[in-house]
Amino acid sequence: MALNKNGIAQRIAQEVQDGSYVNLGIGIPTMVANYVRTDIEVEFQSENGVLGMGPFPFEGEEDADIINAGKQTITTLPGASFFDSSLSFAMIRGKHVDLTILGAMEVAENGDIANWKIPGKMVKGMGGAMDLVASAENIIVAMMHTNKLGEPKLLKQCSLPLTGVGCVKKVVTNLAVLEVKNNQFHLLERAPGVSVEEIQKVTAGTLIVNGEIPEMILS
Amino acid sequence: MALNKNGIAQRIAQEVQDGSYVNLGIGIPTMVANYVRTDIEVEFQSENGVLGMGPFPFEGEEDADIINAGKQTITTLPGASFFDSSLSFAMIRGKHVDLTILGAMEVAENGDIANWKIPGKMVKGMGGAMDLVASAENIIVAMMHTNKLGEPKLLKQCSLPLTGVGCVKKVVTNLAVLEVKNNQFHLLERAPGVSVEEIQKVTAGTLIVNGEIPEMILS
Amino acid sequence: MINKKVKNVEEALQGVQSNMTFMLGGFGLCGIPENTITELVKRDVRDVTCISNNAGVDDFGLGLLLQNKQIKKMISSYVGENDEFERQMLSGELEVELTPQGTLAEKCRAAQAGFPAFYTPAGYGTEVAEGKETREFDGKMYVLETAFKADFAFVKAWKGDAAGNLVFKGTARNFNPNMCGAAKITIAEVEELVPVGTLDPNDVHIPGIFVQRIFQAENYEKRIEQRTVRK
Amino acid sequence: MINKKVKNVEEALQGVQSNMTFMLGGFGLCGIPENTITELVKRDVRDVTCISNNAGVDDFGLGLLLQNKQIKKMISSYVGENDEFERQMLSGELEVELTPQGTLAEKCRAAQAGFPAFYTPAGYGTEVAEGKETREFDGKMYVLETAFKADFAFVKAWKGDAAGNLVFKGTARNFNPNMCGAAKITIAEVEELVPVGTLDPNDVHIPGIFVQRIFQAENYEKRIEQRTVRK
Repeated sequence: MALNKNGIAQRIAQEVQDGSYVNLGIGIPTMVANYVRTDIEVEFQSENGVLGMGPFPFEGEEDADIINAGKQTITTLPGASFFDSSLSFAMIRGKHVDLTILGAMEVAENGDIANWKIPGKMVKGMGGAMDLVASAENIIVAMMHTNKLGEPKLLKQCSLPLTGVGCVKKVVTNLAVLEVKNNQFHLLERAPGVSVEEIQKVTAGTLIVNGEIPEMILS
Repeated sequence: MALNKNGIAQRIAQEVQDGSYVNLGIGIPTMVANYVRTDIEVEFQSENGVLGMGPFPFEGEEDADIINAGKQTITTLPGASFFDSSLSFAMIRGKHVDLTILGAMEVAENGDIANWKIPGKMVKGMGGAMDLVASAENIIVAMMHTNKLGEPKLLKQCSLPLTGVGCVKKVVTNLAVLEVKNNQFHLLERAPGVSVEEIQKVTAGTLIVNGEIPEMILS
Repeated sequence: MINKKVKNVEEALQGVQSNMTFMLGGFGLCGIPENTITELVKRDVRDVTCISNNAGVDDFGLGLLLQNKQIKKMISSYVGENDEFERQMLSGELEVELTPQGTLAEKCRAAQAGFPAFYTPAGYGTEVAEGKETREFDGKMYVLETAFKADFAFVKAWKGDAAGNLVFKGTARNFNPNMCGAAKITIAEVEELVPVGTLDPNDVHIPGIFVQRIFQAENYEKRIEQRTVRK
Repeated sequence: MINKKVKNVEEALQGVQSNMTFMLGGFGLCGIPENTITELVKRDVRDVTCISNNAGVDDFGLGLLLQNKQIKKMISSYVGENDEFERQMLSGELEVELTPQGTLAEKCRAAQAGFPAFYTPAGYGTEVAEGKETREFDGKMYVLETAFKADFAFVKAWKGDAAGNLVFKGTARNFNPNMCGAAKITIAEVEELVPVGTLDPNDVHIPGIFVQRIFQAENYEKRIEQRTVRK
């Protein structure tokens, strides 16, 4: 059975390593924080200028001056710090943030990503996404395997304007976990009960299936 | 009579305008602070990371963590701030410092300055001088009119390795105040009792003498 | 100490004119110069270019200037959450230049620090790099981006003093410090103008040299865009 | 919170080897990593390149490493006040690369912030620009300078916590913050390691993400080069 968004977030949380700084994009990526193991040390960075983000505040404790990049009210944990936008992107561009998790409209088999613009539609802007994908050492995309029309989002080549080139390392969808390397999608795991054939059917880019593909384990 | 170093500092202090941020080099320039009118608002910046420098501390009140660019112990005035080297040179390179006063070994009639290196001798380095002269809108040089051998330091062309090109606006020496413009030294003032001829004799660069040249007024 | 204090927002905004380029601090509605925006709406300042990470919402922040059709061009990284913006953009009334957020921040800092241009990897291979010089360093490709040029920078700080020193709070800091000194004239509005000498010189975020005018702001709505709480 | 705290300077300097490039904070003897330098002298680490604004004095600071002939090359802006330095330089034992001070600071910051190169006006028309690309922007000439590459950055802070957050005091700040995160590994020695949560998040000068190891230093001589007092 295909995962829902929480399932995707839950699976991605397994990719978060002990001792790492993580930037979470808007949408599914934000939900990843809820599933990260509590016995490991992780710090969340938000590009609007905070490191060491904690959970949302309790009702009545919201502070308009303390928000995340999604403009949501947040709290901070002990050891947190605030800084300006220039220093925030120094963390990102300078490769000090270890892992970037973000959503995408399309991912190509060469690691290209498109997630900011649909020609002819209202364009909201790239925000910090272009800086993040241009510099992060490890980029995981969280997205549905197909768009609302059921069309593949894992492509030979992106059709939408790019956000970054050759940068995506891993994709976790409602159907599968895939590694992006050597201009191919390598199938690593299937969602519980989803067959390789089902995944192949909705993957337009080159899909490499090497041996038995295990099911995801979601504790 | 030619001025001594204190006299040069005293005369330069008259160039310091109300409401200006000033960077003082080592040597005579440092002494300028002693002569600035007390009824105007001036803030002194030191490139090692302090704005709002005050006088030297009283004996016993020295703090090893609070020094100026000459490595002297200093104090700060109310409204002072400390910052890192990158922001300090943002102030300098970004033209936020209004006036730079520094020493020189040679100044050329086109505004070139040499003050950091004598080939064949031990080279101590340029410190912040190259950044200062490359960016300051207003640069005044404080120096003796001749070197220890009595040779001119105001030249047609610098013979020593340059610190910056075409940047000096004004020179105050023990003999004269000169403006540097249109590839010429324009004599503005004479030291008390020093004749135009005496100044001409020790000036190797083109010296323009327009009309009657007044004596400096040192209150 | 060089005194930067002015009486109020009216005095602070002296010299602000139509066709100028403004920088405005803030991320979303967080840390925006509310008092300055209110005053700009009152004035007949038109056809301005605004450099601001976002464009406010329909009835708050820069959205107020948009409603009033005072903005000719926006330079931003993200402009969602604003219907009037969308209408003006799609109709061609409003010119929009989208810039990656880190590049936007650094174009401010470059202007502040006297750098004419810098190389950044952001946007390489995308339409953001179209028409721009690209270059390889150590096997990686970069785009040459240039410093912003602006007439006024309007920033909002938490505390400030008459010397122009500023301290920011939480994520209301964002672009505000990077814009100080990045325009010909920087005007800071502060929640609390404290006596000179009360800010610890070690804790000053922006030294007064980057600020030309500072004033005690009147009141802040500090609207929250996404009030999110836990149960 | 990611724990960066190590027991002592011995543990902090794990991995430090000969032939490496080090960055060392400090201006003159102000804000230098005294404990780290003492430990480097003890170790048989040779032929290192040191990026540091100054080179210490004969018997303190980097002068100790010079006396011990551990330094192959110095990259600095000002190297006066050191006889042994002069002797090694004039004899050709020591290689010296002089860099304008603002350029030195920005080459650190560029490495910290992921910029491969930047244009600065400093040194244009001088021998500093020889062999470097120069370029005109808006009628003014600039020199292209590149980011430093270093193995270790050794910095000294006033206060710090186990998360690696740092706060500096007075002009002991200088190059220290710009070097954090500018090398592969950044090691901070602090006068006072405070409990996590006691530093105000608004007043942190360097967030812990830029620091890999932090330790409580043992004692500081804090020698003054030019003790100057008023009467």
